[in-house]
Amino acid sequence: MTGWCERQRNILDVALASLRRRRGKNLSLLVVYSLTVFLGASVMFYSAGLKREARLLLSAAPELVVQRLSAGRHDLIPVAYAEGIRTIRGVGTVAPRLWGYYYDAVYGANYTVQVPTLPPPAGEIVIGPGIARLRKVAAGDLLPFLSYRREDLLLQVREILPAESELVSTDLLLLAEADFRALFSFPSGVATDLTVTVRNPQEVATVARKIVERFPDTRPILREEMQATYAAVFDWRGGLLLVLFGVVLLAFIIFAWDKAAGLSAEERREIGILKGIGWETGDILTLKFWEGTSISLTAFLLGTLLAYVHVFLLQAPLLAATLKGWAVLYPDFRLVSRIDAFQLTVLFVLTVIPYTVATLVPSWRAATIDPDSVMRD
Amino acid sequence: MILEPGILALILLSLITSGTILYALRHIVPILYAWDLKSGSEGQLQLERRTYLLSTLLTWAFVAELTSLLLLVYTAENLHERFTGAMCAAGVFNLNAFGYPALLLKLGNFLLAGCWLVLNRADNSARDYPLIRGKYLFLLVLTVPLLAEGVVLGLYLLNLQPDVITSCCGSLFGSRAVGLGSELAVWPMRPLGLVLLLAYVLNLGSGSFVLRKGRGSYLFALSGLLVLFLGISAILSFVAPYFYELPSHHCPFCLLKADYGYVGYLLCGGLLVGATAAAAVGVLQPFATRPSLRQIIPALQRRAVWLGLTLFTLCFLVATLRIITTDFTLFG
Amino acid sequence: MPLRRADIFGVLTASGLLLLLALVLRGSGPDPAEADRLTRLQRLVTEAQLTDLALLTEARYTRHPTQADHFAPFQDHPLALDHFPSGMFWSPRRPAP
Amino acid sequence: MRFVLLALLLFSLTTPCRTILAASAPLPSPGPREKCPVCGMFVAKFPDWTAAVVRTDGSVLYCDGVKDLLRLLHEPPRYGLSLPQADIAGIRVKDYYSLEGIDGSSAFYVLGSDILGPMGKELIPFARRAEAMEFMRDHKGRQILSLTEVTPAILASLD
Repeated sequence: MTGWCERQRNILDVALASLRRRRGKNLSLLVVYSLTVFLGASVMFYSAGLKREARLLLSAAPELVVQRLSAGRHDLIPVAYAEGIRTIRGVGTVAPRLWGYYYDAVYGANYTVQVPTLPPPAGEIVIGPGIARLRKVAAGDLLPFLSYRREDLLLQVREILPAESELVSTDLLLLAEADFRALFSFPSGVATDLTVTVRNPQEVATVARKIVERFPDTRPILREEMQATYAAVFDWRGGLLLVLFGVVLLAFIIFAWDKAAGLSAEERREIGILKGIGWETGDILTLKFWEGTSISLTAFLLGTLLAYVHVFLLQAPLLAATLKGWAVLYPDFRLVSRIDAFQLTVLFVLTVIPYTVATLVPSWRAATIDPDSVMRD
Repeated sequence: MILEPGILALILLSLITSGTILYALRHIVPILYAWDLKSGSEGQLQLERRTYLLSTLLTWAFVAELTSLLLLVYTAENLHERFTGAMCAAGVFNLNAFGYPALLLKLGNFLLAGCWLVLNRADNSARDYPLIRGKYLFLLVLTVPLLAEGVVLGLYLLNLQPDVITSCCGSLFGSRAVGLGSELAVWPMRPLGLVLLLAYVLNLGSGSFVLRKGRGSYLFALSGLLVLFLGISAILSFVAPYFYELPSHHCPFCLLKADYGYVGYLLCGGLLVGATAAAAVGVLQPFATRPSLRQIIPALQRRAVWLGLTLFTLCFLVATLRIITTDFTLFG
Repeated sequence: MPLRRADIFGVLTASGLLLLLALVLRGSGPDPAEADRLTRLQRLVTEAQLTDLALLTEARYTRHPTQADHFAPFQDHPLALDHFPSGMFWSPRRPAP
Repeated sequence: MRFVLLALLLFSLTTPCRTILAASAPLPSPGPREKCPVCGMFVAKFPDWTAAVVRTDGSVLYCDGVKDLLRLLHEPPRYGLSLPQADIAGIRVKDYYSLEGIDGSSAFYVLGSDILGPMGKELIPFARRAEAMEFMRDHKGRQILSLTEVTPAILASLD
């Protein structure tokens, strides 16, 4: 056993020396390879992290939201509907929800204005960290708003939501019902939509069906649907990026094949000499195996570690660009650093195995070079 | 189908393995026909070179095959949250008709591919390609289950419907259910335990005989396979219940969970790898008398025997220790 | 004896693998701080009755994709093409109940 | 024979003093390592389905559904337990609509509905008959049963 180890160690030495002799070529290969792994790993870590976050956070969302539709568009719902919904068996509470958007023409930003279940006192607001950043305000400051009657409305910032809640609250403006109605001249007796709690999660779909039967102009949205929407969004987005990644991977494999297949005259001579001094075809194959393995292992380690730093420590600047779009306000959030062995295994299979397969035939070609034909050249 | 990295990786692995096998087939046939070591012709030289390529390619393909077994179980374990009724991998494999056949084919191929790798190792260690016909004939036979596995696995993965309601391990391995798993699960404990113990002792005895006298390889291989089969039945019948401390819970997959310290990987993995080593000892035996292998094969066999015996003994110790130390008892 | 290349490579690779393993283990154990954060955020989500992540704030249907009319191809008027760059990253449909 | 015994046992439970005891016993939530003696699942993972036998000594046997609870009551020795009727202080199940713990021996169970528990087909418990009726209409239920009316044959049909 020690003999075998010593032999592999010696061959690895030769392999590393041979890689070093063609530093330029192999370094470029390593860089491209690491970048490929890095891209794939970043996409995987990032979309898995966001999906996880969405699933966990939205598990606290209302079980059911009931909207009213009018001519195919979302319309305000009469609060009286709540009474009818409350009589359906299995329903816990029904609460009108008041929310909407306020467009801040000065900054070009869109706020989400909402009345929470425990609203702040009239005249005061709670704002998300994104708004505080944009408007450079602190707790206690006054913020002016232009109401729908073209009147100025001064609201005092009572509290800024904690930075850890960025992902759900960055553009949030929480206020009292009276202020909400004053700001938007919101008619009384209606709400934006209704939230319904259902004690038994198994019964939510039946409750939703009964709501539509009783109020045909409504549209219930299940919490499961909300979570499924986000899972679908991130799967789809992740899938799209993975397809892009697939193209990159393919390009890289062609590149690797080309590098491995294009033996320089010098390399051929080296192999010829090795054979001449008594190396066998099997030994040369082992040498080639170690050359490939040292490159792919290094690239895999570099790529995944860089992706970890990129996604979890630097907040994925490269991927976040695809998310941020044209908005003025965007969340400044940090994903929970979490990777698992399964992700790494999959990543390994997706990046290292194709590379190994792509370089097998070229390295066999190299190993079966006839020594005397090389020497004679 | 579900777009999931694990599934993508499994499909990629399966494509690579099948592709390599098909590519290898193209070169095996000429080798089987025209191989003539005494000839120094250009054609023979080409063939000799090809064998290097084939053996490297196939080694990698089989290594991929072995990793994909782990990945398959891992993926199924990972997916169980997505399906109603599935508590663990057992339910995920039961999602459509191809799940369990795919798993069984994979287990069988693991055994066969392991034997082929050992055979290849022996052949490569000798100077005159003594096993060339044997190992490639073996490979020819191996193609059928390997390609079948690729097809069945593909059908399984592509037909995963997220809205199907599956059954949990409780009804799959319960005593009232029908099917292979439940048939094995209801085997009575005492006779099964006794037979298993006998098989193990036989394996131990024949193994030490192989180590000392160099004879009895076939007995060792057969008893090793017997230990695998009986051992899996024993896990379903009483070892798993002892780990769960529940007389009615026979599922082998829940043992793979963190709740039970991943002990299932040790038990099932140990049995499978041990049986593969044992089978390899038997597969090597007919070639042991070839002049160029007279030194190589006994050495290889000895190592395989050690590996098999160590793993089996480890499994036995772990299972027995649990049965002895826990308060729970099935005799009652 | 000078340090051999093979040994340097082995040590570097092994330490990389160990680092990776440490990162996996770090993410797998129970994390009380993380559980606390989650409880606080879930309370905020419940109290404010939130339904969406504030990832993209530029338009109604990107800010609240779960509340938007998913069946309406043109969100504001018939000529409103999906002109926000983020639009291409949002799945156009929600699975039916 | 066993079935008759079970019926007797349940009748004895409905005698006034026992009823008070059983009805007042709350349905405590199971610990994270608590396993169902019938199928071996961790009970705490499915709190909405918990069904339990409260013993006179105060200890509680948790099952992850009415189906497994009844299996246990029919044949305790099969699951390595002895449950003489004198030991049973009460049976607690969760009302489907309210998810509150209710007295299992006076509850109404709907058979054959399209609502599946963690172990597949289930008997769904209700505190009131009117609720059970409405549930049966909504979820294609076949029959409303009381606890004593559930035979081992019916349980076998739920697999």
